[in-house]
Amino acid sequence: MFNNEINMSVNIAGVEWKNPVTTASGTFGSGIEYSDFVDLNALGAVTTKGVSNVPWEGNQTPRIAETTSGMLNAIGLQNPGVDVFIERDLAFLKEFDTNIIVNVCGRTERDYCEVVEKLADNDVDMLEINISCPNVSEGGITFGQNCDSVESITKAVKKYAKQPIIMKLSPNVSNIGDIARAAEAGGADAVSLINTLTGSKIDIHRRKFELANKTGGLSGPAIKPIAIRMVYEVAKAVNIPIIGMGGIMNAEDAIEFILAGASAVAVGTANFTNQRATLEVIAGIYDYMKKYNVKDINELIGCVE
Amino acid sequence: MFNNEINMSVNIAGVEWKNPVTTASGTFGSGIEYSDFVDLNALGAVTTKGVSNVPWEGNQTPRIAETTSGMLNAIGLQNPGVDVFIERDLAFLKEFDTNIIVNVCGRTERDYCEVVEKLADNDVDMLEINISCPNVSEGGITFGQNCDSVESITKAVKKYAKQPIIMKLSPNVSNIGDIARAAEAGGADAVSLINTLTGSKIDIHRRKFELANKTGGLSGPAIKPIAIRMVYEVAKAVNIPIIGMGGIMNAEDAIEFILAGASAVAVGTANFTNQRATLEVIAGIYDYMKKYNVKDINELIGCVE
Amino acid sequence: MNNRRNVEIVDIKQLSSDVFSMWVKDEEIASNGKPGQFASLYCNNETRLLPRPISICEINKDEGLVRFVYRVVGKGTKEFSELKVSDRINILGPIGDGFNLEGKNVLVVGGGIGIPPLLELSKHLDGKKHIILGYRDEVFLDDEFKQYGDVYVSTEDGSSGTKGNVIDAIVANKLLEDNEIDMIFACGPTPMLRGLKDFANKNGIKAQISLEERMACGVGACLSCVCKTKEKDHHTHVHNTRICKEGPVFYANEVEI
Amino acid sequence: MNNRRNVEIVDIKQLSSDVFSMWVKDEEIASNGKPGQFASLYCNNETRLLPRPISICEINKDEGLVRFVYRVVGKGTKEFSELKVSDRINILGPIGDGFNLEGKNVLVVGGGIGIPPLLELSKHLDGKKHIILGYRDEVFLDDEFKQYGDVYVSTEDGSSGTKGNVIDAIVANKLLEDNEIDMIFACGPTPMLRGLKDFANKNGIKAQISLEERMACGVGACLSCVCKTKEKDHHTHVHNTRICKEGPVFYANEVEI
Ligand SMILES: Cc1cc2nc3c(=O)[nH]c(=O)nc-3n(C[C@H](O)[C@H](O)[C@H](O)COP(=O)(O)OP(=O)(O)OC[C@H]3O[C@@H](n4cnc5c(N)ncnc54)[C@H](O)[C@@H]3O)c2cc1C
Ligand SMILES: Cc1cc2nc3c(=O)[nH]c(=O)nc-3n(C[C@H](O)[C@H](O)[C@H](O)COP(=O)(O)OP(=O)(O)OC[C@H]3O[C@@H](n4cnc5c(N)ncnc54)[C@H](O)[C@@H]3O)c2cc1C
Ligand SMILES: Cc1cc2nc3c(=O)[nH]c(=O)nc-3n(C[C@H](O)[C@H](O)[C@H](O)COP(=O)(O)O)c2cc1C
Ligand SMILES: Cc1cc2nc3c(=O)[nH]c(=O)nc-3n(C[C@H](O)[C@H](O)[C@H](O)COP(=O)(O)O)c2cc1C
Ligand code: FES
Ligand code: FES
Repeated sequence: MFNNEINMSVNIAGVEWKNPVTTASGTFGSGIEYSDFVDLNALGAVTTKGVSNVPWEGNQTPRIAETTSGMLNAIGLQNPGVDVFIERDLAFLKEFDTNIIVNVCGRTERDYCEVVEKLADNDVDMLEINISCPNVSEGGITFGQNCDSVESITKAVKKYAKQPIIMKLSPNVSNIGDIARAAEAGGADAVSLINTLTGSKIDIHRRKFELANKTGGLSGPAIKPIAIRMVYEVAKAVNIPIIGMGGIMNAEDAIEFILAGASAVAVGTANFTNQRATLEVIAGIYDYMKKYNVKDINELIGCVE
Repeated sequence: MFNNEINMSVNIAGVEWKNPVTTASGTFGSGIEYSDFVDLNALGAVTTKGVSNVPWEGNQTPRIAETTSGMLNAIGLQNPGVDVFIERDLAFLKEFDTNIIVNVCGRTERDYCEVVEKLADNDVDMLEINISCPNVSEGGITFGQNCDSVESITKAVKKYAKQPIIMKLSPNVSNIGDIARAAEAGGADAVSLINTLTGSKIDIHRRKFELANKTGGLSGPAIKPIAIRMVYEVAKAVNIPIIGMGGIMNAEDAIEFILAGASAVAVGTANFTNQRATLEVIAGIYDYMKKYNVKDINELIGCVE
Repeated sequence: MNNRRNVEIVDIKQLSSDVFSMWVKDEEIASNGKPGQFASLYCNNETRLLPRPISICEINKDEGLVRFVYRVVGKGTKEFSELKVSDRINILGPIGDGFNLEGKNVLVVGGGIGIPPLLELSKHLDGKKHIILGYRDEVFLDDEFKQYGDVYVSTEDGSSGTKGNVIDAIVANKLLEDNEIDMIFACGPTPMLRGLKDFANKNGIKAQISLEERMACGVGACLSCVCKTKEKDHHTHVHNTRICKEGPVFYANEVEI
Repeated sequence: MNNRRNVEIVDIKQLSSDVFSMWVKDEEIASNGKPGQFASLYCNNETRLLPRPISICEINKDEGLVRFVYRVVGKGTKEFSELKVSDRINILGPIGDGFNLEGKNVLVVGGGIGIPPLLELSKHLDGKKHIILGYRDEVFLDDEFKQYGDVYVSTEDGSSGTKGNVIDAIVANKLLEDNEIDMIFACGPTPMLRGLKDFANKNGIKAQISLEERMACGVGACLSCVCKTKEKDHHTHVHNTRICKEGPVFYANEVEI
């Protein structure tokens, strides 16, 4: 399908991706379930659901609610813990010719470091540190809203990491550029954004919150304009590569992120609507490059005027 | 149409509204244009477009762009200045049996105070101070993202104001509760939220921003979940009344805001899609109260569980 | 399971004031679907991103047709109710793990919109079937069950059959006394399932129940649709199991409801 | 102007590879619409909130019909192109201030999708009409103009009429030399209008031009659709005028384009 004249590969912090498309953490499991629909070898990288040092139960249900052109989730980072993850999920993913990005979560700095340390000598290409989950009472977003804590947690995980570190930023901040600069100062090799925006929904008939957790994270096409703006601001603020996400439903959306300054993109909520969304995004970027005679995807990164 | 057994009137900082519905600033002009479609006497209040001390030219065009279930605007607060406003717009509005809320903008604290002072002895019921416009380089949002500046500008305008002051808050902040507390500490009589979220959109074919201003403010149903969450957080943080807005398209949406803690609501972008949206919201709230046998709208405020 | 596909509606009918029946042409589910499994139905209205899980009500293998019966409870099901013959809809399925076809003398118990999946089930069960259908007021689909077993109806308002709930109907009709029931199959609102779980336990009968939860992915990836479990779940390694993957049907004693 | 209303499509046809013609039943515009005015057309797809401004192309007063001719350039116009007879669409109008019907010997100049509004205009103008229609390549609507005046076509690729733009066609056909032109009416892309404004100035002819800008409210309230003006605008009190209210038609010398 792909013409060799067109280069879609990007280099993210020293890691070569065959194309700039990955999955957004938490929307694709560890790829196992989606491998019925998607040839994982076709993806630039697979980004896994958040993994913690021990198994997490997650939040009460209902954990999701639909909103206009978006959705709220408050899964609460349920996961089987890093040991099961390495044994089962990583073993599965290793069989594919794609990069593996493990999303890491924790309640304390120590938690994060423990996971990072355990993954250090495993077959993992990059680590994405989730300091932006709005759905847990400790950890997550509490690290991500303040420049000092972003810098210090970045430094902390960098001590243990053998893979490049992507800091995943929260959009629930006054100045995303400052936060990105703090991550860069802490030694981040890349940043990814945006995580979800904290939101809520009320059932007016029962007069109750739709989510057991009351609030959740808003994702989907509704938030794309905010994500584009933030990627653009971060691209001006830092020199490390950006993985852009937030509402990407198709190739046009992905290209918008790339033009705004993202070196790669992640497809999230779209997987729920269309299981093959990642593949369609890759094919659509290719078609766009062909149409406009762009020989190298790197020419497009951040070239908006 | 309305049964006397059902009370829809609310008291916002000492001002009695016949119902809890107003217009969101900037989406309804000064009511003149919409008076072809809407009997202004039916509204709880009319909130005007931002008014500054001198005429403002606003931004270059294109000033708007459509997004998925939302829109971006970067009007840049074009307005004829407070003197023309008093002479023409206020003279028009005074003829109606509704409350008049004048939205005030400025580049400096002095600018705001000048407008507030000029309006002090005019027939205006409330003043809404816009410290959250994302589309002007000075003033606007620069005041609204920091607790200290929110408190100090609130104090400053309170010195000149003879009407109750509503501080209009920006959602582009890490902690909206803190900002609301700062407004309350400064002497605000009420707060309104949310103003627009800063966003952007890129035309991938021309590789240019869709807005001349590059970024704009995102409004419409896309942002409602964020607005609901913020109203809920602010309701927990302060004791002054809240005017809620952000994506209200119909009565169900308005009721969600009221249940989250808003004492009144404003209809914005919806006016562009349906000129009579305000009236339909009022009628729909009435129907809801009737259906659930709610005798007084005040019973609904903040009663989500 | 195949990719999401755009299928044609070949028949759509209203069964009660808010319940609709729709037949679509889909070889995939018609060939591979099992009683108790469901499909993800997608809205044509683009503001609604998430699939609506709807159970397989009936399959016509020969003609490659699948039937869904659904109640209008919100915007998505409202949209589905307005579809017309030859309109198209996106679907994914068959999804999940359905009923195990076991038992020689069984109760098939449905409540409200939990009744439709039991129709295909009733076709496939061997042995004696006592079918108990509980409604609030308006009854639907009950006639179609009669060819597969003895049908007992309960209504909350007493307008048809036993006044009360499905357990009241079981008791009133002495179904346990007169039969050696060895399995209960149930689908319906959670309070009903909770009651039946207790009832089954008290009477020492095994029960298979079909659960509901909001779903985002429908394929086991997002962990939105979990239910608490008694033992640690083999997949999640916590006390949570995925309804869309390990369910929607579980043995009553495996799950906390 | 009446409220937004849901009107029926009575005819829809494709005029060229991307231009469509649609007649709708709407007494309001049919009775009160004037050449150069437009309507706000709303999308049925709920993800798109803003109206699409589309000019009145023709009015059939007797039957209460209005015609819109539009080019598919994005998602909204794509949606409109897929509408079928008896489908419905929400519209608001007539909006704005149209052409002033003046001049004894006039040029009516349209470029591309700026051509449609000139059809209703041509019907109403008295005096001699020289109608110049400029296209990139594919021509449309030109035949329908012939009953109202002399039609001259230009195409960028030279496939019909004069090769070049509308000014080339005016020059090539010696329209200024052979006539005492006292007014130019124009609608089309901004570069064309800019060229015509210069051309009109150079030749000392007055011109009315119809402008475009993105619109949110379409009723004069939001100030999204402004155009820079030479003098302070009477309404806005700055050098900006509202295209949806004071326009879309302006005397060329009043506006900065
Ligand atoms: C495995 C399974 C099988 C089902 N089978 C049937 C069936 O055969 N017939 C039928 O009428 N209904 C069935 N349901 C319930 C059906 O999925 C919901 O009624 C439907 O999703 C409501 O959609 P809505 O847009 O009308 O409601 P809304 O309330 O507007 O939906 C908002 C969101 O909540 C979700 N949601 C709302 N109610 C439920 C619910 N009860 N269960 C799961 N998600 C929900 C929707 O999918 C949507 O994402 C089943 C549910 C599950 C989990
Ligand atoms: C007064 C006026 C009269 C017009 N008359 C006609 C006509 O008779 N026939 C015709 O084909 N077109 C006409 N246009 C242009 C037409 O409005 C746009 O082509 C149309 O809005 C594009 O919508 P879309 O969803 O297909 O494009 P998209 O690019 O997807 O639209 C995105 C947004 O930008 C706006 N937009 C995009 N292009 C334009 C434009 N050129 N002018 C104004 N808004 C735009 C849309 O309304 C929408 O809000 C007119 C424009 C104006 C201002
Ligand atoms: C159901 C769900 C679960 C998520 N889980 C995680 C997670 O575990 N770790 C994380 O960093 N982000 C998580 N996210 C955030 C996404 O990775 C992504 O940043 C966000 O959804 C925006 O992208 P989208 O709009 O394309 O979905 C989750 C999002 C959703 C919808
Ligand atoms: C075109 C436009 C112009 C606006 N102008 C102003 C303004 O002058 N002052 C202000 O405080 N808010 C302004 N706003 C913000 C709205 O008042 C409101 O806070 C926001 O749009 C969210 O509500 P909505 O989603 O219902 O539109 C404007 C919004 C729009 C869309
Ligand atoms: S719906 Fe995603 S895991 Fe079940
Ligand atoms: S479109 Fe709102 S003022 Fe013209």
